[in-house]
Amino acid sequence: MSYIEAEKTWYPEGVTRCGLGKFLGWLTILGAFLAFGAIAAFFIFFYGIGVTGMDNYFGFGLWITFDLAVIALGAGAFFTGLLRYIIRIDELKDIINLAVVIGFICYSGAMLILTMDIGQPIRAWFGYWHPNVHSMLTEVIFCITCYLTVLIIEVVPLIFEQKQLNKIPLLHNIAHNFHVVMPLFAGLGAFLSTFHQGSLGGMYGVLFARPYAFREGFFIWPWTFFLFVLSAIASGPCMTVLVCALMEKLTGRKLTTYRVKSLMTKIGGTMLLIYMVMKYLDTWAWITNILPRAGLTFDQMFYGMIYGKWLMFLELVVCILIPVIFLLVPALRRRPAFMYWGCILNCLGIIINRYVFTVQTIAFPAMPFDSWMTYAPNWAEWATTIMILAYGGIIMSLSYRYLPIFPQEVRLNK
Amino acid sequence: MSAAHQEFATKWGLVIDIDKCTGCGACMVACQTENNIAPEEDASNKLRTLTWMNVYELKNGKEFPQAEVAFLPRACMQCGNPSCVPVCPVVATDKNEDGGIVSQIYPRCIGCRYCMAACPYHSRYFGWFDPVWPDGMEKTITPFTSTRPRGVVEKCHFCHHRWNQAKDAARIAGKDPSNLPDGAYTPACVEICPTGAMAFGDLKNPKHKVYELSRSKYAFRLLERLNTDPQVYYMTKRDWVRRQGDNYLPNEKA
Amino acid sequence: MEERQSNKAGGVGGVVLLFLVGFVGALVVGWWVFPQLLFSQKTQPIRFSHKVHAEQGLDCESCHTYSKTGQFIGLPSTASCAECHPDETGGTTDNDKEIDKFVKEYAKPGIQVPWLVYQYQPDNVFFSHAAHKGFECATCHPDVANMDAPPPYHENRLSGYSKQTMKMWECERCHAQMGASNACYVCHK
Amino acid sequence: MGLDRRAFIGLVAGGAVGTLFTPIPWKLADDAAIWSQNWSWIPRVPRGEVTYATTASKLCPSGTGLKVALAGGKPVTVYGNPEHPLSQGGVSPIGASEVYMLYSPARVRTPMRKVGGKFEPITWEQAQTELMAKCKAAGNKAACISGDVGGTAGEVLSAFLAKIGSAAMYAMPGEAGPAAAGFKLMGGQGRVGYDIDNADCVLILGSDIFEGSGVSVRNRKAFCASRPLGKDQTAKFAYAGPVRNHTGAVCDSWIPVATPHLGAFALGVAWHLLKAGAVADAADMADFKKLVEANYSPDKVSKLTGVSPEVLAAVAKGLSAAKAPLIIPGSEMGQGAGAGSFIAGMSLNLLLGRMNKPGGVMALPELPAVFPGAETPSEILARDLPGYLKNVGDGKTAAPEVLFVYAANPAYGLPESAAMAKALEKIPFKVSFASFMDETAAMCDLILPNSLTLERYDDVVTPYGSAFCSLTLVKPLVAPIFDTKTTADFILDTAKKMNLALGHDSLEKALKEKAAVVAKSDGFVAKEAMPWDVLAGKPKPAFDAATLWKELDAGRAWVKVGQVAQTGLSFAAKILAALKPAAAELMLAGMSQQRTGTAATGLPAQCLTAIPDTDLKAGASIVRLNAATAKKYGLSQGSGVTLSGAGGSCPAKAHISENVMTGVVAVPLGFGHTAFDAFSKGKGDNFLKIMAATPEAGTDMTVWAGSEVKIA
Repeated sequence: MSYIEAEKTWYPEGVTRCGLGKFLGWLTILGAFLAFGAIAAFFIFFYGIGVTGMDNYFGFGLWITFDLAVIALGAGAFFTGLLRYIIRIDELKDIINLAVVIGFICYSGAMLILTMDIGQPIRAWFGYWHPNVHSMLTEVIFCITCYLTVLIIEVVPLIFEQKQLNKIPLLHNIAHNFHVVMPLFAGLGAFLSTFHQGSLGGMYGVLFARPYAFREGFFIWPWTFFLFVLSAIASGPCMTVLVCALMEKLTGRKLTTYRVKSLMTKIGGTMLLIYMVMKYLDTWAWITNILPRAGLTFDQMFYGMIYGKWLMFLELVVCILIPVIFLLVPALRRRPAFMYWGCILNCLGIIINRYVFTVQTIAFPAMPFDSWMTYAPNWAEWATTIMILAYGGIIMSLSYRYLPIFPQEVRLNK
Repeated sequence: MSAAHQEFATKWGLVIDIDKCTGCGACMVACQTENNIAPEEDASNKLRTLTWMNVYELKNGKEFPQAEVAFLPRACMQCGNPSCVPVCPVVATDKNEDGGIVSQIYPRCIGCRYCMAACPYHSRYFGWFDPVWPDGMEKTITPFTSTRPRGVVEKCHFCHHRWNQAKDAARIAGKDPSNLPDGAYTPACVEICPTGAMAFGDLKNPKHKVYELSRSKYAFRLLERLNTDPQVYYMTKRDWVRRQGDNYLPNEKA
Repeated sequence: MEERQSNKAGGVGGVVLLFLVGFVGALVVGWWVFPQLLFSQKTQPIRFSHKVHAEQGLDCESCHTYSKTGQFIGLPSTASCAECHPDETGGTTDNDKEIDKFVKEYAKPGIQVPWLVYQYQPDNVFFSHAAHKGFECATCHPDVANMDAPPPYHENRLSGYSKQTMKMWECERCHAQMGASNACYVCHK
Repeated sequence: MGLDRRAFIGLVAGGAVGTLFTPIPWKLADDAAIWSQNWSWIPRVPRGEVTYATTASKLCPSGTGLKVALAGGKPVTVYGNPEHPLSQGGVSPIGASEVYMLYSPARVRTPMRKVGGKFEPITWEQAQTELMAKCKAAGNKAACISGDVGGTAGEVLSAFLAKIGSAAMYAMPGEAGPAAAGFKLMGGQGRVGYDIDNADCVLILGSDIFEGSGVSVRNRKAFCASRPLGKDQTAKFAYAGPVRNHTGAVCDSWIPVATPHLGAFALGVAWHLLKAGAVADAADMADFKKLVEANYSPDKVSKLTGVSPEVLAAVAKGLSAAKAPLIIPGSEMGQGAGAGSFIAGMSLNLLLGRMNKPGGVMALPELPAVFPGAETPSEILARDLPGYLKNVGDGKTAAPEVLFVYAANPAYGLPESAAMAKALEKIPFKVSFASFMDETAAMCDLILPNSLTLERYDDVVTPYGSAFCSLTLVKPLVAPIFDTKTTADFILDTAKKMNLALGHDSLEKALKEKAAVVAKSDGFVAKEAMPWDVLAGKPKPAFDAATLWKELDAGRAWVKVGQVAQTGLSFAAKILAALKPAAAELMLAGMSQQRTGTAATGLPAQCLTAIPDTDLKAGASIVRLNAATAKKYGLSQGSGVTLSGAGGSCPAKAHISENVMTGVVAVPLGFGHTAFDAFSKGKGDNFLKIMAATPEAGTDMTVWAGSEVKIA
């Protein structure tokens, strides 16, 4: 039996996949991006992050923005898990696998970026050994790493369910038993994620000397804590749907029913609605309370085109209000165009939100005699960021080809 | 969110008379040579230089000939309520010593730069590359401050080593190291300033001249409204300069 | 069927056995081999006998002195050693030979002896001897006063520090016990 | 069956689990982190005793006493010497560079000879032989350009030149030159200094006394003393000049006046003083009065300078109302002003009777020379170097056969650099004693590197502007890092070998002699009493001549407050009458800042971060003009501009600053080096080269401050 035939035996039961050559070609393209990013990463580790476009004003840049964005968009994993295993919305079983894989990609990718982003990677473990319990970042480090382990545990059974691997009794049993305890992990994951999604927001809200980001809050958590959680679970499901749709486009096969997608986006939309209400209140409080107390006006928070008000309008109106309508009005949601655009805007809004909190916060000159600074990521940052996207693409492609992540696929493509 | 405000028996403070500063930059140079900051061939990209002490040029915004200029040397404010300390994930920076100087421990720092994002004074700097001294010039490295590798955050520490030296001198002389006379401990920038625009001492000790200066009606601090409670005071008799020390709404008075 | 069973049983037994083998092997490597690989051993340039000097009635501070500024100068300079050992003894005892070695190789050409210091702290540490004057030297330093030959010096190949360099937790523990501050800048520079 | 798959897994698993119970993973993680604080390619800090020694800065023109910190006997950094009257703990950025400049990549490491346009190292013996041969051949056709004529080392060069029969000893231009020339023309004796400490109303005419010119550290300390922290000020300072520079920034008021008009402005003020009945005991008082009344009435002056009559009146009123007014003439860039405008400024001090009065202008005696035949600094300073070189260039004056260049960089530091370089080219044999490979050294045939401040014996004698005479010892604190010699010692030795013995065979001996001589001349050691206190009337402390060398060696300064009584001091009215203030549509104003070093040092490595990006950005010079001027020439913030003048042009970027007067472009000096090292090269442009060196009407001294510039 030729290896081409052998390779076929690894596909999930009863599905067809594109030819091996085509698949390898596709992997090569992604691999190229991966390699380029790896080169950039080498420079970064060898010479120091001076090779990036960051500077003393912009200690945070594209990398942190990217991390925050993917972690938010990866929230589909824990949230769907929560709904599927704890709240028991059974239909979601048809897309939960995908959500989990996406979550895994996002979180592992974020971790890779972080190891480059810190100046002394060798000391990364200090986060556990010498933690500062007051720091939101400590909370982030703990929760993200723990949740990544949870995600791995959630992904493992998926891999072991692979047709060939599953023949090994040990792996088969492991996979089976994991499924039994999955609700436990789903719960654990939900708990951890909620906290680090929140603490990521908290990271900015606590910057009391940075008027653009500072927020009051509840107990030790600034409002951004809750806003980040909400925005994450609002965009996560929509991201899952978008990825699913993209894969359907690329593979030309139906992977889940529109019904499931629609349900996911409905959930996302509902969360976005709640987020919208709170975000608008928060913004109002910021303009009328926090800024004046710092002796600042709303207008002073914006500068030129790059940090202009249009960005805020885009985030708060175009990317929240509109998707809410698109995703929650059943008549509209029934139309793919509206549903998908709703998802796209929803995700875009969250990306903008993470960007302004990261960059505009530190671009604003708190000292009156200081001036606005602008930041542009350079090749090294782009290359490494794209590397992570490529990495995600590769994992996704392999999973699709060999793992049974779409229970409905066989039926839908009869 | 922010660490509880702390008080110490001693509170080292810097008082800078802006009306006296000619902006010559001697303080910046003194700081660099004292604290082993390597020279940089192109230091004109101010977003990448290491300037623990940095002199800003202030303008009153008027046209010639009503225009005026002032120079504002900015060290680390050693805030009483530091925005940088509570955010550090690994306790590489802390405000836990008598005297209230905010510490920055290079071998502990992992280089996440969260503290830089937190500090509104841009007092914190990052080692983007390893420091390089021209061949032979490494012999001018002082024993006072340890050299830093790339990838860690560094900042002004009020020449803390000079305090240690002063305390040791007091110990050997059989004097009380915890009650130093005015002038026994002075940072390099204060010592070198040709106009004597800077004064340094214990803000809580009436025998030190900064005690009275920091309470003068001409004294103010940068961005007081953000509740950082700096230990660096500035003095000026010019309202326009004072007004640039903080943000004020158009209808507010400085 | 039979075979499979036995095979399985034996297999399982084998697994357990080899697991133990691996486990014990790792322990041996980790606790015995690894430390020897990690540290290199060096000997002092001169076999300085603290014992002989102590017997002459010298105390530590007669050679390891403080400056007026309160700075602990630590190692005596070649010059100060040469005050007592200006010329070769021409003697034949081991000690005389060692003295002559010092005079020939260091005192005469005026070179500082590259002593290996067991207790050197990292550059980023400020240790004030003046503040610790109340303690016996041997509280922290090896009690060399009654050693005729300086003990071997072990250097960590990775970190480059002496094996005896006091770790931060040791400093902190004593500071805590003595009620001294453990603030970062008390010891760091 | 051997080691089947499962068994192998078992072995590996066992090993893995076991390892977790050993120090391996944990110790390695910890040591790796510790290793990262100890990277071998990051220099360690030195161990060993920290000690302090004293000397004085030769790189910084303000002559500050230094306290040098040494670790294990090696200098690591410098501070100001709190006990030294010219420092009191203060140091300029250039003074602070004394230690690390020892290791500047630009240092000349050994004597060098140019062969076929390339330098090759030679021994000091070879160099000396060649030099002696050239000198013998040249006879008295030798000249010397020196950046340090004040001290004993200056005497050595001067005496040597005198011995070989040449009088062509020139000093690099500064504020001292026009002052010496002007004061001579006024019939004054001695050299002028300004007692800022005891003045209560100071009018500064151009001179950047708190940054680039004179004893700027001492001046700043005096300014500081007049503003006790938190108390009311005891003296008023007004700055008249084209730019609100470092000095203008802290003065109580700024009167915008273009540099060429400073003389007219002063005489405009004099008009009011005369009107108020001011008189001075001067031979040409009448002529002066007539001249001023005729040509410098408020409307005329106001028309020329743009200073309103009210301001003129107010300034005059302020001065005459003050108990101890003081007028300090000069140039905003510390050079290029004329003797004429100096005289105009001094005329105010005369009218107000401020000569040799506390808080006034002091006429200081020269310190006795220890090398017979050496000229006094004033004689040398009064000469016009740019004029001389221009004539050499134009063939009006015969070029010398041999040129010595000491502590100077004329190829860079003079106006119309092109013309000056042309002149230097004409000189067949040029010898440089530069410590750094500067532009001039690069042109020379022989480089005999001088040891740096911390490596040599030298002294600092009464720097320009000081209100009192002073002598500070410079002594070696470290053996020469490279194969360099103290130039003075080398010259003394060479002279001896040429049978032209100058009297002493080493500078150290000469300095001891100097100390012995000055000890006799009624001074004291600045210690508990500072000279300005004595000027103010505090009793002069007792002085034991026997201990002077010990005191000097301890870093203290010998000082003397005696003044030269003036007989026949006049307004030089004839010269003032000839003054013709140039008027140009657009004029240059130089900003000479100590953080850019001096022409002879280049940019000190550690000073680069102190240079703001409003002076230099990404290798481009930044010039300042106000919005009105910018608008006129269609410029805006950051736009490129090419300044041209004196047959040259400089590219730059525009920076809008309202602290520059209309019709003036303020340019930062000290950039545009083509020699030295990576810290100096390729940074901005040298605007001196577009400054036209023109003779001043009346004095014929070359002037270039405020010269005309065009925006192409």
